[in-house]
Amino acid sequence: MSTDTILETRQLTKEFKGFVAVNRVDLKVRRGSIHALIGPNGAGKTTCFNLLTKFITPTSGSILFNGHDITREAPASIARRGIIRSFQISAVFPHLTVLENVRVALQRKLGTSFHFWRSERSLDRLNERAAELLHAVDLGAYVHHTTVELSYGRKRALEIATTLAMEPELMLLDEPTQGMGLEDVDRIKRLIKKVSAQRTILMVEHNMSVVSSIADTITVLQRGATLAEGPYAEVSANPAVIEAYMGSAANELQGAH
Amino acid sequence: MNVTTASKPAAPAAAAPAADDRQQVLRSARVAWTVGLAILVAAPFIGLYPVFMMKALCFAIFACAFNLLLGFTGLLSFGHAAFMGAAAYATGWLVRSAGWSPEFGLLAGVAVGGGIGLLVGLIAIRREGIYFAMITLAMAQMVYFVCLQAPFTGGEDGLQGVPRGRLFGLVPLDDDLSMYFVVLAIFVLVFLAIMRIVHSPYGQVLKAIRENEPRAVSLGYHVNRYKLLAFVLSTAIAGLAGSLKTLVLGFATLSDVHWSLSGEVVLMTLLGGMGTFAGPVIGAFTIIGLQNFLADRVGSWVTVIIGGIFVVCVLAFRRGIVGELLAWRQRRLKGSTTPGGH
Amino acid sequence: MTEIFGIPIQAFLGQLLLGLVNGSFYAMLSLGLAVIFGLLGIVNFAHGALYMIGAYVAWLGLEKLGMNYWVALVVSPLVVGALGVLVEKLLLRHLYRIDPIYGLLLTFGISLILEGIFRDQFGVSGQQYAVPELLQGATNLGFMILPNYRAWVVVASLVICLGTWFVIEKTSLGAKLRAGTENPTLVQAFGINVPLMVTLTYAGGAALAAIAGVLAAPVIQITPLMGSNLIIVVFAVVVIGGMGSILGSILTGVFLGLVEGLTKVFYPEASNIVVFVIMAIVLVLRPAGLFGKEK
Amino acid sequence: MSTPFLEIKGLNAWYGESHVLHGVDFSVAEGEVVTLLGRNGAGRTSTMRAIMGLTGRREGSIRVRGTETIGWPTHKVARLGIGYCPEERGIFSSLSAEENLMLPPPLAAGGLGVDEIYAMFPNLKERAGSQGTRLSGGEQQMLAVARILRTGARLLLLDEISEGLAPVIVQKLAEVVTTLRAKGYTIVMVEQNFRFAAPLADRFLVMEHGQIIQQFTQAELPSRLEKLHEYLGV
Amino acid sequence: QVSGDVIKIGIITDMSGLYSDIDGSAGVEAIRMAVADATGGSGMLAGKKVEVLFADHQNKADVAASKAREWFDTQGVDMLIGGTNSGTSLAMAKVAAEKKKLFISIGAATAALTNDQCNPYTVHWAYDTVALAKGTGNAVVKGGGKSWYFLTADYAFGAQLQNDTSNIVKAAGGTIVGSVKHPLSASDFSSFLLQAQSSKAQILGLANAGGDTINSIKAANEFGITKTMKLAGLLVFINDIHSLGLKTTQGMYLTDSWYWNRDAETRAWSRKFFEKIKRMPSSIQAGDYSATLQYLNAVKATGSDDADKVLAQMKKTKINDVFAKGGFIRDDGRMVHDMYLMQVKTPAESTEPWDYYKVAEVIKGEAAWTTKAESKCPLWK
Ligand SMILES: Nc1ncnc2c1ncn2[C@@H]1O[C@H](COP(=O)(O)OP(=O)(O)OP(=O)(O)O)[C@@H](O)[C@H]1O
Ligand SMILES: Nc1ncnc2c1ncn2[C@@H]1O[C@H](COP(=O)(O)OP(=O)(O)OP(=O)(O)O)[C@@H](O)[C@H]1O
Ligand SMILES: CC(C)C[C@H](N)C(=O)O
Ligand SMILES: [Mg+2]
Ligand SMILES: [Mg+2]
Repeated sequence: MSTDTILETRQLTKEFKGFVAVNRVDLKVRRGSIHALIGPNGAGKTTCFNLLTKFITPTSGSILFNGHDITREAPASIARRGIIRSFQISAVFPHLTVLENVRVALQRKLGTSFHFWRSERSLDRLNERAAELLHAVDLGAYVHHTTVELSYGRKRALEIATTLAMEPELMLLDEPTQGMGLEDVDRIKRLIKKVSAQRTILMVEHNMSVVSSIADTITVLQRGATLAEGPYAEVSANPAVIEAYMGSAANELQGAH
Repeated sequence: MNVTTASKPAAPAAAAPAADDRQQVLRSARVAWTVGLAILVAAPFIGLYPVFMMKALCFAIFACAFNLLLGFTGLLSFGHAAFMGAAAYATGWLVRSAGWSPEFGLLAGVAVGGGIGLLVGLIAIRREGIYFAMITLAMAQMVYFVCLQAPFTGGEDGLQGVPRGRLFGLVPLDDDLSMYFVVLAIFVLVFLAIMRIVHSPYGQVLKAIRENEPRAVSLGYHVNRYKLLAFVLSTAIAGLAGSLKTLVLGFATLSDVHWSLSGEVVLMTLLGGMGTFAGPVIGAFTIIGLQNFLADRVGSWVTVIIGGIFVVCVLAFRRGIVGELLAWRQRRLKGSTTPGGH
Repeated sequence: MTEIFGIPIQAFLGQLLLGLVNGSFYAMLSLGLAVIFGLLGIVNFAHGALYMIGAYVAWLGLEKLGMNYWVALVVSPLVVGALGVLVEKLLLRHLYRIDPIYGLLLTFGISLILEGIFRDQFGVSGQQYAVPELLQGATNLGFMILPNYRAWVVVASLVICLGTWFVIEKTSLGAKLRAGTENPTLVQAFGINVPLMVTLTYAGGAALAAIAGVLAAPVIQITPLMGSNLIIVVFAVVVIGGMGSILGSILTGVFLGLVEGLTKVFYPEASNIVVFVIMAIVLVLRPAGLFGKEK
Repeated sequence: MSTPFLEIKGLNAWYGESHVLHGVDFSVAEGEVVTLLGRNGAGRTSTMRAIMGLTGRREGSIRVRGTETIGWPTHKVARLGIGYCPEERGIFSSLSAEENLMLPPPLAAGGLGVDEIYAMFPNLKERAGSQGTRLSGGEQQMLAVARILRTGARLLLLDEISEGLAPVIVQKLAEVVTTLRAKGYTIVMVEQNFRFAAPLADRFLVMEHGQIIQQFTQAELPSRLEKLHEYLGV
Repeated sequence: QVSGDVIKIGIITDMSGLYSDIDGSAGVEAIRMAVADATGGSGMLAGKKVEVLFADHQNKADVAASKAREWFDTQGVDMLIGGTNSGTSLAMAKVAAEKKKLFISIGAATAALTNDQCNPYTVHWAYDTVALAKGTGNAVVKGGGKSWYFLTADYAFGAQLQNDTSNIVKAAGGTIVGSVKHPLSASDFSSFLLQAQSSKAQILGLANAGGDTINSIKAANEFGITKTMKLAGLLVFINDIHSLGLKTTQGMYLTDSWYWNRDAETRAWSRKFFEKIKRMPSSIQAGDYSATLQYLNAVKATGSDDADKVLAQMKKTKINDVFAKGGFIRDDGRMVHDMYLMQVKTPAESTEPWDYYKVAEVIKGEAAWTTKAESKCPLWK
């Protein structure tokens, strides 16, 4: 396989008691791209993410990351390979400070995470890098706040900072702009674009303004299966996609003219 | 009184204060610590019954160990008495029948507590929440029956007449006063050790796991290993508490492994304030003191009262004594400075 | 043949039968726990205490009011069910939105209170309850003399278990309960009073425990601690069976009773822990329990 | 005009911390069929859930036949005669198809009889004994709709009932809605499938970011198509 | 010289459990009766107040030992009475010896208190396992019960009683087929009894007491065990007979240290007791009375509550009271007096409530207890 492909799934399938949530999906994510996964509710997007990070086990099919078969690996090992996800609902450590949130992610590489006899001051040397990451997502002013106090959008930003701290090769973002006000959406959109340099991003997103402006490739899922794939312009013109997702309304309206 | 972290099930006890608040908190914490320690040192000289104080300190160690698990890791073990009790028996037998010296007896207790903890933990850690609680309870019951039936435990009579011996072959412990200071010293060491564990790189990860486990997994932490280590650390310290108690009181009996003790330690922690450092200590002293005080006065009503405290704590008072105090002070501090964010 | 593996066949069958009697109690109690857990998500630690009170109501009824066994079999579940309504409405109700661990702790506290009250009133030495006249005497089975009452216990509890199972699996009330465990909010959106259903479910579980208590009264010592001694084994039964599974709890209860009986034949010392050993093995092989569903 | 069947004012709703409805205002008259339009995530489902009291925190006013229901428990709201057919269908796997059908208790007289329902959806009769979630997606959808027709509810909240269904079934459902409309039911629909919704509704409401941004009637539809294109747009 | 200016007597016994009928609060009452009798009703002895403390040990050795320690350390208790339960008495004996205070065990059965675990501050008053074994064990073997199986309470007492009885049975030419242990206060005896039944022994020796004995006898009837084996209750108190009824128990042999309906003196005292408690006294409650009375007499005689002095005084005085005639305290701490082998009357023979026994044999002091040759107590060599 080409080194251009960072992540590939082959015939990836997940059944829940007879119900096929993800059906023989062949997904190829190109290194360095922003790849969006869209589709109607219940299409299997989150399930797909869960499969990729092994939060659930595939029924069949395989997942290849950088050419390695990771289908059987544990969630934490997958994370260690450089696939880091964010969650559809906010995933921060609410009662840690903003700085500590990022530091937890940085800390793993230090190799002292089982050292229960060491002072936590030994982690202070990570502060600088953590602060840097927080600045990058415009949270510089909130470093010492307890995370619960942040607004929703800022929590999502923090989540991205934490994810970045893992220096992921591949970032999985599940509806990063969900539940946000307009300006937050805009901030996150810019942020994603910014951090996409030197890494690959796979995201689930319903907000077409986000998808259309930053995604390089789009895969449309419908009832667990791939419906279409390609750049935005192409996909959005696909009648099947319009029918299943973008809304036949547009179709109808155009027809009516 | 001290630095806290919030507990998973309970509402947050405190948020991180701004820098100058933190100074103030540290200062008042230091004052509180000094006063607390002074009281403990003075206790036998101001008429507090040393045997009672020692017993309470042993339970305080036990509760601190338990809190390391519940308060700082978010795991409710409902079988912690098993580790304390098994260690109590081990130390009792080694010191009495095998002639070990007290310090090795204590070390053996730590090893037994931790060892059994490892075995139980390997099974229990596979499930979470109430399942974890029920599994630990059942595994502990197994330990109970082993202690009931094993040939060296003395069945219902327990192991009696365990001598205190001489510490390091030097300090004779038969005298209540010298024993008291040994117990106090061990208590202080354990307390500091727990503070260190909580404020270590490892403690940070634990905290993160407790706050949001799926997120911790996604950051690449094998959370079960961290939880298992916490479990083993906690059970090892619980073992130490049991061993020490055997030396203090001279016996190890089935009460030490009975599930009702597992329930009591939950109550101590809950009442004092889980996820705080001082909470379990205050909880342990309160409960042991209450039991002592009430036992002769109200008979079976002790159980009713203890049960009532449980109900009240769970319904209205989930932060516990220390947690409530901290929250109250937090509110006062908040009143004077503007909250950050937004 | 008079021996199996060197054990007299009489002892073997006798212990097996006694195991079946115990298993019947396990089944009835774990059934109540499963019903309550299924709908409320609460591990009802007070179940043992409710079982104990069930027995005491029968005993008190007999001593103070001359109420006979058959009446007790009806009255006691009603009384305990009413107590269940109180407990649910006054206490448990406040815990549904928070960590289920608090439900366990709260019911633990409740069981301490109930046990303490009964200890104060009746001591721990145990009360006797006479076997009802109709069921006195014993039947010689050849390999053992089986007291008629114990045979009745097995039959009655199986009928009750299967009856409960039938109500839950085959009736419209049961359909509401099952739907409620799956998706309470939607059921409520259909206009069904789910909070009331929850209260009644708890009361029903409590009543089941009380029936078990009345059934047990003539065969064991009625003591304030009779419930808490049993409840932990029942927890293990529930974990082995798979929490919340109705049929699982019934079958596992009976099965473990039999296993315990067998252990008493071959290795009596281990009979107290065999259930826990099985639990450990089951958990390693099937973390969700024998009949449990993976989450 | 008489009191509207449903009147919503300044409705705000949250899921945990995320604020999804930002002041929804609209009303529906008795016998009217209204369709909520909007993109994914615009808040249409949340509006329905908020009416039933199924979101987290709610603020504002929801009047059903003049009765204020905000703060009511869900089952009481339902008993005012509201049938809710959720987006995810909500078929219970531990119940058979027939048990699913019989589950909701009658709320008022005048519900469809089982025979009528089976006549309307012959498939369901055939599959009555099978486990609810073993039905095909389309059958599940029919079951979900049929289930609330039995209860005598006069206000139906139908969330994407045409979703994921084969055209024939969609057509069937359109017939059903038309029938119900003729019978004087009041219906609020959420539809992605405009082709399905367009001919059925008396009125259209367009939602975006948890607010109603546009309203127009069936008659105004042709003149609004351009605008709609932009809102729902691609 | 009286320490703390009060004479404090403490009793720690089972106040709520399966042995509480045999001793319990009625035992405390017996002690109060002794205080009243010794002080002529004034509660003052040689100008000092006599106080009685009591506590429930819940049959837990650790509770008993902790309470004893606390009482000696903080309450200045001068003499401790140990009630029922051998495990607790053994534990308290150790504490008392450490604190050099007098400990009188009344309700505990284990002969270990004055044998291998004897100490200079422990006196064992009413009965012990050796006396029970010699009484009942011998009688049963003589009656033809050669092969024995034991149902044994799983703690210090049961093991000791089984052991002592086994020795007697073997010495008399019988055999021991096996034994099964049950937990203290067991709730259901059926499976233990099935185990016993399959042993095919003639005699089922019940090495348990109180509620446990009552329940094992009942279950044995229920399961028809009594049809194939004879039961030998090795420690049966009158309260147990009272709750089982004469119908179930008639003809049974048992050994006890005292019986209320033995002579005029015992009857008179017992009626006084009955007034207060509405029950006839058990041998242990009579023992509580006797021990307290003798202790207070010794305190009066020496004018001191110092354990060594009082004990020396008690040892040199013959004990003559309602409990014992011509009794004396041996060097190992055993209070030597006569024991009685009794047979339970038939319902027809019983003339009044609580009239349950016929005395079959008086076992003289010399024959009843551990002999010097058998003893491993270093104090008695
Ligand atoms: N654990 C589960 N058991 C059974 N079915 C499941 C499970 N998880 C998801 N599903 C089903 O699988 C389908 C796909 O769900 P998924 O969450 O992947 O959808 P999605 O594409 O992320 O939708 P959305 O946009 O609403 O988030 C849905 O029909 C869902 O009900
Ligand atoms: N349970 C939930 N928790 C948190 N956020 C939610 C929840 N359900 C919905 N949301 C969010 O609320 C917003 C409105 O969702 P809603 O389901 O009402 O949209 P909709 O208009 O019905 O769109 P569609 O059904 O096409 O996705 C979306 O941003 C959605 O992600
Ligand atoms: C009074 C007795 C029932 C006490 C029992 N014999 C024991 O020593 O433990
Ligand atoms: Mg999703
Ligand atoms: Mg929707």
